[in-house]
Amino acid sequence: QPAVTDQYVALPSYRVGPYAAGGSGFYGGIIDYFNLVNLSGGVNGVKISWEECETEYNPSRGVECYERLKTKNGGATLVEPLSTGVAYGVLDRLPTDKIPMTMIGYGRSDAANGKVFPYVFPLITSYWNQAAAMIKYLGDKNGGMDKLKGKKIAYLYHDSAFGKEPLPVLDALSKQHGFDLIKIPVTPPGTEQQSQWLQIRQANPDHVILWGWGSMNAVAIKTAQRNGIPREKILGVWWAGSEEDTVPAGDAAKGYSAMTFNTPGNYPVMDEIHKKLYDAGKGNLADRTRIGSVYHMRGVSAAILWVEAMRTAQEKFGKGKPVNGEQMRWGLEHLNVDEARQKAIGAFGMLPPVKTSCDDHEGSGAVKVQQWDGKKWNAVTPNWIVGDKALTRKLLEESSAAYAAEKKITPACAK
Amino acid sequence: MNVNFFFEVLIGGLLSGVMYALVAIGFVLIYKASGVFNFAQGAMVFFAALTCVGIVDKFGVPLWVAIPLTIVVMILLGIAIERVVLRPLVNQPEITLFMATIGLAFFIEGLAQLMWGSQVHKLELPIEDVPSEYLMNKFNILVSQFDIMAAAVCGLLVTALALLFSRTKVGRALRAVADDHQAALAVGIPLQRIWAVLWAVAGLVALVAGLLWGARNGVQFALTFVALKALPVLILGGFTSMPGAIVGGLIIGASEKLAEVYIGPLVGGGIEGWFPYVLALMFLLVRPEGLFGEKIIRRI
Amino acid sequence: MQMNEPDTHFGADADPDRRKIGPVILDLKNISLSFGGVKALTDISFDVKQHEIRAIIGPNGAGKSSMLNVINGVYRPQLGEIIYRGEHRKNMDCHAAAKSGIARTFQNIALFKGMTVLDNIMTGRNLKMKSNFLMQALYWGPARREEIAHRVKAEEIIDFLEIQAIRKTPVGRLPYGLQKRVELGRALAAEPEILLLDEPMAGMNVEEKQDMCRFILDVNDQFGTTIVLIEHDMGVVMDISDRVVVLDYGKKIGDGTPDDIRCNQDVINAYLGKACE
Amino acid sequence: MLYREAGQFKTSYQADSQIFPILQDRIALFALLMVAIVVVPLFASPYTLSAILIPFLIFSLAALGLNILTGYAGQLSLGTAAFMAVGAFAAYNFLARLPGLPVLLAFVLGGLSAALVGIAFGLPSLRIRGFYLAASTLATQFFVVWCLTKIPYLTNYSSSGVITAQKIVILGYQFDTPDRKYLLVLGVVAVMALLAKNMIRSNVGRSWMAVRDMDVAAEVIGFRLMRTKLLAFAVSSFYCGVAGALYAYAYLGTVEPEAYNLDLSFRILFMVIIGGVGSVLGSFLGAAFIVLLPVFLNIFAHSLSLPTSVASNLELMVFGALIIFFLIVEPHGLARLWQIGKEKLRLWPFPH
Amino acid sequence: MTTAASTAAAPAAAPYLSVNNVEVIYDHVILVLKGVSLQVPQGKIVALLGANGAGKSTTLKTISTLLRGERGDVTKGEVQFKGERIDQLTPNELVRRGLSQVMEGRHCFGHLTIEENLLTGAYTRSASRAELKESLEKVYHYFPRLRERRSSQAGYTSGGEQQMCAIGRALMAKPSMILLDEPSMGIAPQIVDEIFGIVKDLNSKENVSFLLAEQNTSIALRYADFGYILENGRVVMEGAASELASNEDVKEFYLGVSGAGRKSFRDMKFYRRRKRWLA
Ligand SMILES: Nc1ncnc2c1ncn2[C@@H]1O[C@H](COP(=O)(O)OP(=O)(O)OP(=O)(O)O)[C@@H](O)[C@H]1O
Ligand SMILES: Nc1ncnc2c1ncn2[C@@H]1O[C@H](COP(=O)(O)OP(=O)(O)OP(=O)(O)O)[C@@H](O)[C@H]1O
Ligand SMILES: [Mg+2]
Ligand SMILES: [Mg+2]
Repeated sequence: QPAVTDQYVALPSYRVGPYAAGGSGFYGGIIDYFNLVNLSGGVNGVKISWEECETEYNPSRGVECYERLKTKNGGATLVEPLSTGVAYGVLDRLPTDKIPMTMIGYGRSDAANGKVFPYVFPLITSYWNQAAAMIKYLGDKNGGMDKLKGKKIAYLYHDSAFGKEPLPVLDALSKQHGFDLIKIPVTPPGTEQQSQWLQIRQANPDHVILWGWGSMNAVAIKTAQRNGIPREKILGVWWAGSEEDTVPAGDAAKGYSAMTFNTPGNYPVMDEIHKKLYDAGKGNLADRTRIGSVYHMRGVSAAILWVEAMRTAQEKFGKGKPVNGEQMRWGLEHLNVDEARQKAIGAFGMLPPVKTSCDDHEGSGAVKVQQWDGKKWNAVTPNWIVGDKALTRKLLEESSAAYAAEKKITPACAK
Repeated sequence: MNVNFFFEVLIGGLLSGVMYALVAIGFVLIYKASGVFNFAQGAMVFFAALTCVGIVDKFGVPLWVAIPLTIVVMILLGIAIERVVLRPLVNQPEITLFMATIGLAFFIEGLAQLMWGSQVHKLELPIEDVPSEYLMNKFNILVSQFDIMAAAVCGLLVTALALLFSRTKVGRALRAVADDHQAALAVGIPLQRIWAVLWAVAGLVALVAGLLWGARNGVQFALTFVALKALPVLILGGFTSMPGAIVGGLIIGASEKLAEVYIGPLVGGGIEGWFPYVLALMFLLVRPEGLFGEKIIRRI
Repeated sequence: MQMNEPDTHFGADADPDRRKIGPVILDLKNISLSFGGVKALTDISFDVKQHEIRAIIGPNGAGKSSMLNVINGVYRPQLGEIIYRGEHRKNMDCHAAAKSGIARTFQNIALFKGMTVLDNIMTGRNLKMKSNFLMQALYWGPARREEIAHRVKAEEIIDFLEIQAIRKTPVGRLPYGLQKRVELGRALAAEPEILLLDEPMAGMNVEEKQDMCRFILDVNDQFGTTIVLIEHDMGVVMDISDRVVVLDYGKKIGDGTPDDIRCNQDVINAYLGKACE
Repeated sequence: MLYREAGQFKTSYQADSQIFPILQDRIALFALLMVAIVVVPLFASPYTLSAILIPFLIFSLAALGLNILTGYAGQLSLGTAAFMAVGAFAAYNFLARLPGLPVLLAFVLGGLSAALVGIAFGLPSLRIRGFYLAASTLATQFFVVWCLTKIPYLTNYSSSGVITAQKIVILGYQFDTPDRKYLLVLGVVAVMALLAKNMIRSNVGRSWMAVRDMDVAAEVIGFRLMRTKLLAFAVSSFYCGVAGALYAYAYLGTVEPEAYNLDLSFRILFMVIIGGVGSVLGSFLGAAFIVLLPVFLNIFAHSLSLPTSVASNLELMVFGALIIFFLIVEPHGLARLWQIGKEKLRLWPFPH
Repeated sequence: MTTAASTAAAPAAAPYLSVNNVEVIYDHVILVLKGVSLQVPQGKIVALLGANGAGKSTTLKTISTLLRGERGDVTKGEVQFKGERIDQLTPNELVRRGLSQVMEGRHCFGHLTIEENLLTGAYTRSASRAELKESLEKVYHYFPRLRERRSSQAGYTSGGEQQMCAIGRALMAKPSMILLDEPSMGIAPQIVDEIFGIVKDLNSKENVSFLLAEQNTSIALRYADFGYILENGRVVMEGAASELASNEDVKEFYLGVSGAGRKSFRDMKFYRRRKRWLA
């Protein structure tokens, strides 16, 4: 067998179907950053290679893609499906295959517990921390958490595992802070939401949390406008906070805000991608206007963390040669992308500082709020917001313990 | 219970129903004229809308130039579908044709995204989707002016197509085709030509639906899903009736909204996904061919 | 496949004396049936005796097929009464009729187009099958024995009707005439007491009609099966039937032996067209 | 090697009503089974086993279930995935709540639960026909998935409604590696396919086909429409339910109700149509086609080194075009093509 | 379009319709026609006879190009109508050129009323309302039963009524050549006579040519000028109708009369083994 010279990453991606817009931006960002790293010689001289496989966001095709990609090029050392269904489908296979998977901003929140899920990395932030941060933000906006008492918050959600994931956190916080949580589900794909928004109008809440995905978001914003609900009241989840969600809503989206774990803006690394790749015709996105869009930047951020993990792992296991899956896992578990490191990469402030450990595969939990001005997203919170982490930690312990019991796993840190 | 709110829900529902009907009309058109249950109608709606905004975005022409261009594209598409898909499948069982249209749906979806990319677009029609001031002030009822226009367009389309079917020789021929392809050919009905025209017309109906839905929800892949909303409308109204599409739309729209608002909270909400189907099913149990559908002849 | 003599398997012990016309087995009284405004049958009464061949004739749209449909429960008459084997019924229900030994063929062939000839004939035996679907799924023991036993019966019918060569052909592909024959086979498979035949010889040439007549007569002879027959070929009707009912516009205009009918002026006017020689 | 049946005389009807009356076919089938049981687990890569063969077998089973309903009994259904979901979630619940329950029994119970649901949703078929029925089966699809997301009991109160399939242990033997899972699935599928074939060649099967081809005539002959149709729904749902359980247990592992969405229903329907409506073999061929085609297209598109989004869209178009192409070439599906091939082979070297 | 009634002047050379050595395969494997050739001269009635499954319907469908919809392929041979090849044309074009077919098994449009069925028959004609009315009247005159049932859906009419409807529908196109597939099937005897009367009528008055596949051999040969006998996908005998009618074999197998005159159906004691012209 020829010696492996590349650092090979498996990308079960999706570029067709209902979620194609998000998929193409995200994977485009990843590939752009990889290309950029390779242009400058790779990670300590190790080139990154990758292979894509179309999953159509479909679990069974995703699993097939994973199985196909994982053995290529001497074995995949990292995988990122950007789909909850696919991620669940491969979750059980990871420890046997010894391939770490990141779930950047989606999937099971309790997977941040590295003792139970050694190969799963919900990097940067999870749904639970996001939900907690949202409430924190709303509290701050009202002038303190105590001001939330008696307020009404409508929770409009994608009626699926994704939309139900934050409910334990929201329920706990509503009890704790005394606000009313009005839960309104939207049946996927959510192309019609008239009745939901009428209900919201009827309830007249102080805030609306929009926990949507895909086409549901634009429809929500449009329907809000049609029903005369100020967009300023609406706060979206980060899967409802991209250009793909606001552009189709047109003017209706002006004033709408959403969570994000990237600060919108310009960064040296993005400039480089622009210059070195797109100007040379090597960019991955077909449409140049999408460079630096939310999904694109999210992809770049994911790739940055991976490359940092490679670097970290190489430092331990030997510079200048690719690491295997187990070593990559170690790298991901010992990430420390602090501000200094971000500056060096040219992405200072683009994402929150990330520091992982065996206990905390998430590494941050910090988010920002951004607002759409009709043309682009602008950050409205200067600092990263972190919600009630004690609460989410408690939930995390409980839930992962239950999983461990069900699966007969003895929680322990991997060596 | 707040009466005003009730009426808002009701009216909102009725108008949503009209939007469903708009898509359902395309189905009825094809079904009534060829016995084909055209699953690609949703894809055609998407294709039409995306082509239209794609032309606007790519070539920077105004909408009123893009629309005629799209019409040409839709006509060509209709002709191509007849030529490539339907002609070789004449006289095949309904289910075969149905499956072919599913294949067609995939093809069209792929084609649309290949031509215009997978990103989402906005589509601004001259009429804005905001509550009508007049109705707000006069009756204190919230109705989007956009919806009112959509309703008018839909009414117009249905009337025109219903007249086509009931008053013309072509209409009669189309119904004959739906009954028996072979016999229709034998009496000299130019099946091929008629189908090409018909699919072109269905393409235009899809364009209208696509523009209205696109302006409402943005032009994106999810437009293909509106077909799912149109199905209960279709079975309730009857596959073969134009007016049925409208009446079915109104019933489905209104009742699904009322159910979501008044029953939904009791059972955890999100019942809009299945409620219309169950409702339509109830109607079907009483009238197995929908409210206005042609009676299915079962005889030996 | 060996060539068998025409009537080996299928009841070789033909006994000419068995063909005795018995008592009335089916009595129809004052049947009226209408569809919306269309009166298909108006106040029709006639009877069918055991073992006889009873023909129903009449112009197109007279109500002949509707009459058969009433007898085996496809249509429910608005008025009237059916007495079958001494039991009074307002109307039949399909399943009960089949169960009590009424089988039939249809004017517009109603075979199961996607199935083979053999399977079609086997469906005729369904009422005689006892094993449940679980046993059939296992295809073991009694279920298997039963299946084979019925298969033997079906093969006898296939031999009898001389359709061995096509037993594995899907019926949809057969020419019209053969389909008619298969349909007769399916009805025979039920070993019926009364066989209702709706234009069994349409679309056949003389030779084939002769075959068909032979089959019908044999069935009637050997098993004493009562036969109710609709046919437009007067040669056939006059030759093989014992008694004939004539319908016209849903009304009965004649009833009697072929010879009576041939010379009945009403019947000549309405249907036959030419006077008896 | 000649494919001839000349010289093979049947001396009994029993021999003639065998599943494979021709000797060569029996040999081929036996060889195939041997390969599947012995050779494949030895030589196939884990990828082939766990990403191709396992889903292929599971989908074949589901397609077989749908084929019983749609192909044999003539009731077009778009709610297959819902029955699969019922099977999976029921099996999960039985296992979670009755510790010590044998896994295979749990699958059977899952299948039975699906059968019950199938009967309930099959009731309208007594009145509604054709596409009206097909469209109404979507009610099943949406309603079942809705129930699974809404009723926490069904997901054992998992907060996000996701279930994690328990380990498969049969008589103390763990089925955790791809080859073991493969053998388990193969066993289940082979047995169920045999049962299906038996049903189809006996009276139940004929009753289904009769109802499919002409329900009025079937009634006149003495079949009970209600019993026949509901039995078809029950058996079909049972098959789908077991397939759904296998899908969760032997393939995906962790599943959300959304995994059993309309998309899946359609994929199963494709398998049936492409493979051959009303053919057991067709269910397998169709499943193979639908599982393998995207893989081939994907690999092929990659070898052309097109930009990925172009490749993905082309893939979709080719998929659609191929469906149409197959329907045009042979509306009765791959199974029929296979049969025509065999018939030609039988006549070979003569053209007719 | 009424052509001159004088048929005598027409040149006997070029046949109006000719089928040359046609071979047809169903479903890629079932060979049904094995080289069938036949001619229909202008203004003549030609009968196509043969047992069940001989391939009569298939021949007619080949001519009217309706075979494609039934997965049949013409693998050899050609069909000419009025001197032009027609095997690649659409059925619609054929009807336009004056060739109509009455299909076997009725094939009425079940959801259309009888009258609508008839009107669709005139689809290819650009006739005025009055002309249509006149044609309708003509059909109703031929088949009074249809007039009574004019407004019921064809799917609910009796078998014979549907058959009349199918024939009437073909007449509505005013064709110059009609392919009739078993027109007498399921029709009461006096109407059968009537139908053949109509055939003769159209033939002599309007010079319409006919190719008719018919099982009722005696009546077919009585009205036809010429006949072909098909067995197993081959033409085994052809000749003037009168010639055929007096042929011993034809008499025995198609007319049911043997030496001693017509035999009663009841007296057929043995199943008859069909004599084949070809082994
Ligand atoms: N669609 C089809 N597929 C396969 N075989 C067919 C098909 N249609 C007809 N055949 C076969 O072709 C042969 C000729 O059939 P055709 O219908 O032409 O006979 P026919 O002479 O009209 O007989 P009939 O007098 O019974 O109508 C038959 O053996 C029949 O089985
Ligand atoms: N289901 C029905 N609905 C409406 N009308 C019907 C129905 N069935 C039969 N009819 C009408 O009743 C009359 C009698 O029909 P039937 O089929 O019994 O005639 P028939 O004597 O069998 O004629 P044929 O010899 O033409 O077959 C016809 O005029 C027919 O149109
Ligand atoms: Mg009749
Ligand atoms: Mg024929």
